[in-house]
Amino acid sequence: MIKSFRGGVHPKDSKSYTSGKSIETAPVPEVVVIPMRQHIGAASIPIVKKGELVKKGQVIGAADGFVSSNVHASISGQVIDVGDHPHPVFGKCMAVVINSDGQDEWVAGIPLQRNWEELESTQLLKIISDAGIVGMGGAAFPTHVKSTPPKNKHVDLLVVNAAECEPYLTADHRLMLEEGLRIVTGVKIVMKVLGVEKCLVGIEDNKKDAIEKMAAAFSGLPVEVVELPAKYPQGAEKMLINAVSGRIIPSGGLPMDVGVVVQNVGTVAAICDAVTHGIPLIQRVTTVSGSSIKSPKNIRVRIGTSFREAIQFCDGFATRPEKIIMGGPMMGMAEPSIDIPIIKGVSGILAIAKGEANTGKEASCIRCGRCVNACPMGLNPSMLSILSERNLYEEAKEDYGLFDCAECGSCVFACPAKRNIVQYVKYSKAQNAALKLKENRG
Amino acid sequence: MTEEHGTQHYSIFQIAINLAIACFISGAIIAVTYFFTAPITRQNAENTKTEMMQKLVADSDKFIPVEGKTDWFIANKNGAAIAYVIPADTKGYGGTIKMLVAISPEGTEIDYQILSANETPGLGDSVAKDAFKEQFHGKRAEAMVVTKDPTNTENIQAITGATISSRAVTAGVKEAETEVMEYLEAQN
Amino acid sequence: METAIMVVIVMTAIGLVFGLILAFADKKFSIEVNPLIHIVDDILPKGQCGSCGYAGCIAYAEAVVLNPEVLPNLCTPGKKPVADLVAELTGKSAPDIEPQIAQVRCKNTITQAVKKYNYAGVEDCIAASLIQGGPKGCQYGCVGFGTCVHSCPFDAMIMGDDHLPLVDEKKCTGCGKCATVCPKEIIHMTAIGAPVAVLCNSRDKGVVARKLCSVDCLGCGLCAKNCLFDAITVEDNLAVVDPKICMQKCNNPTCLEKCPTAAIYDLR
Amino acid sequence: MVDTTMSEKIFNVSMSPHIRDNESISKIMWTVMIALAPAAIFGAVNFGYRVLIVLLIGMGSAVLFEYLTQKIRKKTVTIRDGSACLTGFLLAMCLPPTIPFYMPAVGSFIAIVIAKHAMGGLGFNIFNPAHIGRAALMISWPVAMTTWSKMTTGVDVVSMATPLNILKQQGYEKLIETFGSAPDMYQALFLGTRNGSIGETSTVLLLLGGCFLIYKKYINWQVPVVMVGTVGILTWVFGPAGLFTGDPLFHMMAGGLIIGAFFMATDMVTIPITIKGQVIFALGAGIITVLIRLKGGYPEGVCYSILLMNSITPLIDRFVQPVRFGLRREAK
Amino acid sequence: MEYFTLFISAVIVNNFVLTKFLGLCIFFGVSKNLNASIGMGMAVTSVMTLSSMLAWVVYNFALVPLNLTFMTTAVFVLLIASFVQLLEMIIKKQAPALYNMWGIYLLLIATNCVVLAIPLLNAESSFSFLKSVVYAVGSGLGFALAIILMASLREKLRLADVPKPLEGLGIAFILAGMLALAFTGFSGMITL
Amino acid sequence: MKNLWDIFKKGVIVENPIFVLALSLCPALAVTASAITSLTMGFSVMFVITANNVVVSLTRKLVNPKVRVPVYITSIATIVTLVQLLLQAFAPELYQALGIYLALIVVFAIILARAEVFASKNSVIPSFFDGLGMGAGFTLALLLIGCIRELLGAGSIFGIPVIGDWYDPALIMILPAGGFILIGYLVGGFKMLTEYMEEAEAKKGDA
Ligand SMILES: Cc1cc2nc3c(=O)[nH]c(=O)nc-3n(C[C@H](O)[C@H](O)[C@H](O)COP(=O)(O)O)c2cc1C
Ligand SMILES: Cc1cc2nc3c(=O)[nH]c(=O)nc-3n(C[C@H](O)[C@H](O)[C@H](O)COP(=O)(O)O)c2cc1C
Ligand SMILES: Cc1cc2nc3c(=O)[nH]c(=O)nc-3n(C[C@H](O)[C@H](O)[C@H](O)COP(=O)(O)O)c2cc1C
Ligand SMILES: Cc1cc2nc3c(=O)[nH]c(=O)nc-3n(C[C@H](O)[C@H](O)[C@H](O)CO)c2cc1C
Ligand code: SF4
Ligand code: SF4
Ligand code: SF4
Ligand code: SF4
Ligand code: FES
Repeated sequence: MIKSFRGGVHPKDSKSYTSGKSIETAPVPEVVVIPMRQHIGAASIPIVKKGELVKKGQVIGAADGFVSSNVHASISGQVIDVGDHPHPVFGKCMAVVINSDGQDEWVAGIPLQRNWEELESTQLLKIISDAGIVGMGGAAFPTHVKSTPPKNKHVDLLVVNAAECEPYLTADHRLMLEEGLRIVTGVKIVMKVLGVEKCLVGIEDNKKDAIEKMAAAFSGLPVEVVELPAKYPQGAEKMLINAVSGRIIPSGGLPMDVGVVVQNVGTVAAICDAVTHGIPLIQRVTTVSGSSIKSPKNIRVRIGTSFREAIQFCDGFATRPEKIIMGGPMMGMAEPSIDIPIIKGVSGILAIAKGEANTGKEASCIRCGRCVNACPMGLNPSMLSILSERNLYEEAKEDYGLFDCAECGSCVFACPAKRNIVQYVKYSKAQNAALKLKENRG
Repeated sequence: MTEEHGTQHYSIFQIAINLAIACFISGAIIAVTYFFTAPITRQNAENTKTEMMQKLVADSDKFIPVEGKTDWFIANKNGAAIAYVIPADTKGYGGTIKMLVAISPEGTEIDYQILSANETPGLGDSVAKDAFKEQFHGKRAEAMVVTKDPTNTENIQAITGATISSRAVTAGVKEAETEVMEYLEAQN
Repeated sequence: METAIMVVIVMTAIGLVFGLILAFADKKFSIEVNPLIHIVDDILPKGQCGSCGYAGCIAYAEAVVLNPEVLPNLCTPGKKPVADLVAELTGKSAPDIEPQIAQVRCKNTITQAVKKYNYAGVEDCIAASLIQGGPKGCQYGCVGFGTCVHSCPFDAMIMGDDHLPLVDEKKCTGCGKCATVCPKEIIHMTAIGAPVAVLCNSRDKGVVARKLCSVDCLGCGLCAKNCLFDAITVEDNLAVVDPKICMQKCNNPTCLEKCPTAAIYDLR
Repeated sequence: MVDTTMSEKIFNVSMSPHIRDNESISKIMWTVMIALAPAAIFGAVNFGYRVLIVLLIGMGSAVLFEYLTQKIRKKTVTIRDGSACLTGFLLAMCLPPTIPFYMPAVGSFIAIVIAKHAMGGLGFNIFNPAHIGRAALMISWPVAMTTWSKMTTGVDVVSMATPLNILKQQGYEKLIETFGSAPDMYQALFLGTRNGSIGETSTVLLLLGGCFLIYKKYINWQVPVVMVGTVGILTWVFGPAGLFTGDPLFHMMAGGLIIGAFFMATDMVTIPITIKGQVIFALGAGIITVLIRLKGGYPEGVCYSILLMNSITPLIDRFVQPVRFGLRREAK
Repeated sequence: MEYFTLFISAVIVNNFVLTKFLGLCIFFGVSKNLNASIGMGMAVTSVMTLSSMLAWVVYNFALVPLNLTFMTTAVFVLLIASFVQLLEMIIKKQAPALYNMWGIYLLLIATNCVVLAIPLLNAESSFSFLKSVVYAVGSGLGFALAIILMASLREKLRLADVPKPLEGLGIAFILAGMLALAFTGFSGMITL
Repeated sequence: MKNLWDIFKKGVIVENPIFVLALSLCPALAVTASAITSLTMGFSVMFVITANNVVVSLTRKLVNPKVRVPVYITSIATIVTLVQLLLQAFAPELYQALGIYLALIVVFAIILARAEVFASKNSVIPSFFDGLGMGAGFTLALLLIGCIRELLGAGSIFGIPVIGDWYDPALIMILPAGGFILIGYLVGGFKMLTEYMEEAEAKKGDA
């Protein structure tokens, strides 16, 4: 039986641009801009100064507190600036700029060979934390935090998110096909860290080859590969957990409330590198795609490489791009410029041409109910948007579950009136937060 | 006015008397007015009734109440009964239609008047119009059937868009005729 | 005649009975209420129309007296005179503070502004500034969707052709609503009659700001240096005028010509 | 060569998602009109070319009034989205073929200006504009609205009254008698060779159009199925000669039930937003339709039943909300 | 059966608000929000029932025997006003919770035409006691139905872009017109 | 004098009992299907409100506040009963046409409201004019509604046909639905009118 969840939409997956292309490694860039905020939580603190020489893998930004993450140099060379630079998410952010010395040398002690099976789970956790690993599924939540469930929560299941439900993106797909061993080792490590006996790997059925490959790779292990129908947002953790295990995360809850931790395949692979070879998170696989890209590819790039260079590696633009998107087209962010660095959470770089997006002028809601049917969270997006539009955001929160919205965009995709529901939701969430702040103060 | 609220206190009796006086004055005024208007009103009512009956049976010179029947009248002309004027109730589209029907001693309809009705203006209320009424004149109970066939002059033509009202009035008249005939039969 | 007498008797009896019952009930069941409630109730029009949103005048009177958050001007039939009276009785009239007016501190028109991107989405300043701070190059500048204009309860603002909001000084009551909603904090409440003002909100360094806008304050401080009365201070690359000092002391502003970008405006 | 000239261009930026489904309001509205077209054309065949003029006046005036209201209210003119045109179309479909030409225009005025734009325009009207227009015409000019024309295709005897009229006024026997036999009657009802409003006669063509809309996912199948089903069951149970003696087939095809159930009880603006709510809506509409047909002053009740259910829609919407993910467990 | 028809007629077919125009002031005044309208509907129904009973007794045991029917209006209005005031005082004191739920609406009803109209109509049609009560309950529920529907519609329109001059009372009247239009569907269903 | 005129005028437009204050709405619908009943109802209410204002104002010092409302109601009821008796005696047709609504004048909120708000606080003459003004506002409102409804719904005014035969009257106007919708738009119109007047006033103030 094919397992799935209620709601969701079926956007054209557009994965054929890159699904057949093996991962290519991009050349080491001349200059990298490494922002101090690449993860959810407190920004890291730069610990290098302008003019300093650094080596690949050297810590240049130290985690500031528990929910934060280390940042490492992705090339060797000289620090030419420490200061505000463009950032794909925040517009501007403190960053360390390194000018390559062309050597691409590792810092002392890396890479190493480690027999992870001998290590305690706390030691493993420390390694993951030091290596600056964060979720590569997009949200970039520090992995060591996620892997340290509080005492009162009993985690008994690891779910590996290989759904890759966003259209265009194929990085996880290729990773599974080409580097399955890293994933298998990674999964074993995470299972040990969490102390769980069972792992489910959810893969959408538009990646049949990956399903076969992973099933073979995991044979003999307490790991089951679950085939999921291709439907967006299959990869959203609540939907994924629901589909693979039948568990339902309560409203406002986290995966660990139902004893689950979810890790993206890319994250798992990065954990493997960190634990077995001591390699921190300094590069990632990302999909460069979209109809405006001349030769779409899956590339392995260093963190801090600019979008421009990544696109140039894919032979530049074929047509005028209307939009540059960081991440997938459903949840990714549109960028005003291509002179921004690739950070840990960049799962894709898309350049979309005019007409590819079916956008149109926003009209008023005709109550067609498509959004209601599409919403995987069982919300009423129509009301959320209308209430937000009228500044009744408190009502949206109290009566219509505003904060349950995962901002997945299914509703917007489905809406014939082209309503910007996600934007309204974000607006309302921000207003509610401001209100709460005011209340707390006054 | 305002400062009285919290401060002053009145005895129960004081308050009651105040209202009682007001009511007394009011009662007195109403009583006086009633004393003067009551006769006029009564007279008016009488007049309207006779007027109406007169309209129904124009050549009558006297209306005599029928014994044993409330609100039944015999219209006399030169001492001879030329018509019976009796009330009839019937269920129309918007509620009860009250009418006054004049029936000849032979059992044919002479005329009717709608006293009160709640039919739709412009539709059902056309039953009070002459064009509709005239169809009834001289017809017997057997002919009191509503038809929608425009060529049929035997029966009663329904008013377009108000078949229900037409039926109701027809039924009312028919019943009045039957009642009068039954009464006459019983008399004989 | 009998009937007439009966009328009088019945009416008087009814009056007496109800008078007694009511008076008795009043004694027996009356509960202490705040006398102010009755006073307020008295001045309400007694339409019992419920237009205030309360079930009847007394309910509103009670609410407005007891609940400090209920506004004194909810009674529609009563209009302003009643509202004034209620406000007076409940002590709710806004204390006579110094009259203020809204001032929009940005002159970066839509035509001359450097654009960061083409925006598509909800036409609202707050919503737009959620996306990379809004489409204008200057991160401190007016977004131009008129969230302030829509939020003004007194229709005192309109959106100008250049997508900068304009305040109608006659209508503006100084309520400050617009200032609180603006995501860029461009609107400031200032004293009425200020002679000059720096109509810029940019805290960017001069070099950066220059590139993004031609009428911005560079924070160079020339104006401050030239002001005879120290009415201008520069903080965070932005000059701010203290209108009180200008109003009291200055009648011939010398700061105006000195500004290299003409970011100081003569408001007289 | 690497083409970087474009990189200096200003990009479009908006909130996610960046791709949208290929649907739009106008696409939906025009599709519904296409689905209605066969029945309308059949109306013209059945009642003569005059019908086309009525339809054109209905649509044209609706569009004109929408344009004028939006101009006067200084709102963006949205006549291209087809919603006004569709309202005019549906209104005209529910009028008798002999209607004077000014009445569709008056109906459109009431539908568009009063029922739609006084409530805030597309998406906010509470009542189905086309039905408000029709109901207003009905009580304004009941005679014109209940005068039926001769048909070109029908059997002569049937020509001057609608089947439901005959049923209401002369009873079921007379009805069968008029059509000859029960199978003849079903055939006439199914094919549309019977009297009635312009667009309501041909059950088969309306079903075709309705199924097309269901296939296109513009309407939920539950609504028409439940509504027609409710009418069928109830009319069967409460038959003229005691329980379970009714003629459900007749009632399901007669009058405006099919067009109402497929095209008007599915007007998303005025019905509940969740499918569960829509089923309640359809059930209620079916019950009221039967109530009016069997007990009421009017021979037909579809229009009123839909309007009445429209008025309960906000209440339904309030109490029948989608089940929120993650609240199911908590409730247990 | 007779009672049933009378009841249905009062609730739906001849709905007081929508076909007989009674109680419009509170119908428009208190239908801005759903909760208030529910309270109001309950209050009207109960007051109407109680005062109809009272009025029936007074009418049939005092006014009719004394031949004073022309004074019905004056007597009834005093009766009802005093009764409601009394009721209000008692409830306020004895059952504050109940008072907060719907007692606050009582004063508003005291001098409302629908509450006076029902006893008057009962008197006019010489209904029996039971019939009067059925009629009063039916009419009260009819009022409640109308006001609750109206409130739900108005709450929905709060989110709509209604033309400025029509906001509030104007659109409420238009809505009532459309409700009345929809209710014509029931016309002719029951003729009393 | 100017003052009294102002008191009078206010009732007609700015505080129009029906369109602005929204009080006593029932008669505005129930008896306005024709102009003549509207006018009669208007005059009856005008008479009651004025007379009651005078009575209340005269007796305002004598009435105990605890029974103020019942006393006012008694006064109103008396006057209404007078009107009833008189109409019954001298104009039975109109008495019939107004039906139960004549009796219901007793509870028209506008009358009690004026007694409480104005007459109980002012002397006789202003109270008289206040009553007259409110009554006039009420009458004019009813007449306006009545004329429009009769004109569109029956093609006549005061029973006299004014539109030619070509006009097929729209019955909706004399039925409940049309009445409600018409008043809705009239309320909107009045809102625009008062706003316009206020603006004009403000402009005059400026100049
Ligand atoms: C404040 C906060 C605390 C979190 N704590 C935990 C945690 O203790 N354990 C865990 O497994 N995930 C935790 N998460 C991570 C979330 O479950 C989720 O993985 C993260 O928000 C990214 O999800 P996304 O990629 O689906 O957006 C936390 C997230 C936030 C925002
Ligand atoms: C709507 C939505 C869609 C998502 N789709 C994916 C996806 O396709 N693949 C993925 O790995 N994570 C996806 N995520 C993120 C997951 O919810 C979750 O954060 C992630 O799998 C946790 O793993 P990580 O911390 O290793 O990134 C999605 C999140 C949301 C809210
Ligand atoms: C507003 C309105 C008022 C109506 N009033 C009446 C009426 O007063 N009398 C009546 O018999 N039918 C009335 N009807 C019912 C219809 O006209 C119905 O079609 C009629 O009873 C059937 O008549 P027909 O067969 O002559 O067309 C009314 C209908 C409407 C819409
Ligand atoms: C399936 C469907 C059914 C519709 N039915 C109606 C209808 O019955 N009446 C109407 O006025 N508009 C109808 N519309 C059009 C549109 O929703 C209408 O213009 C809005 O009700 C006006 O706000 C329909 C649209 C669709 C897609
Ligand atoms: S964005 Fe929010 S409301 Fe819309 S479908 Fe996703 S979860 Fe539901
Ligand atoms: S999909 Fe769009 S138009 Fe349809 S109900 Fe949702 S928000 Fe409204
Ligand atoms: S001043 Fe602020 S709120 Fe007003 S338009 Fe500009 S950015 Fe928007
Ligand atoms: S919101 Fe207040 S301060 Fe701002 S312009 Fe309007 S009245 Fe003035
Ligand atoms: S409720 Fe106010 S007049 Fe009827």
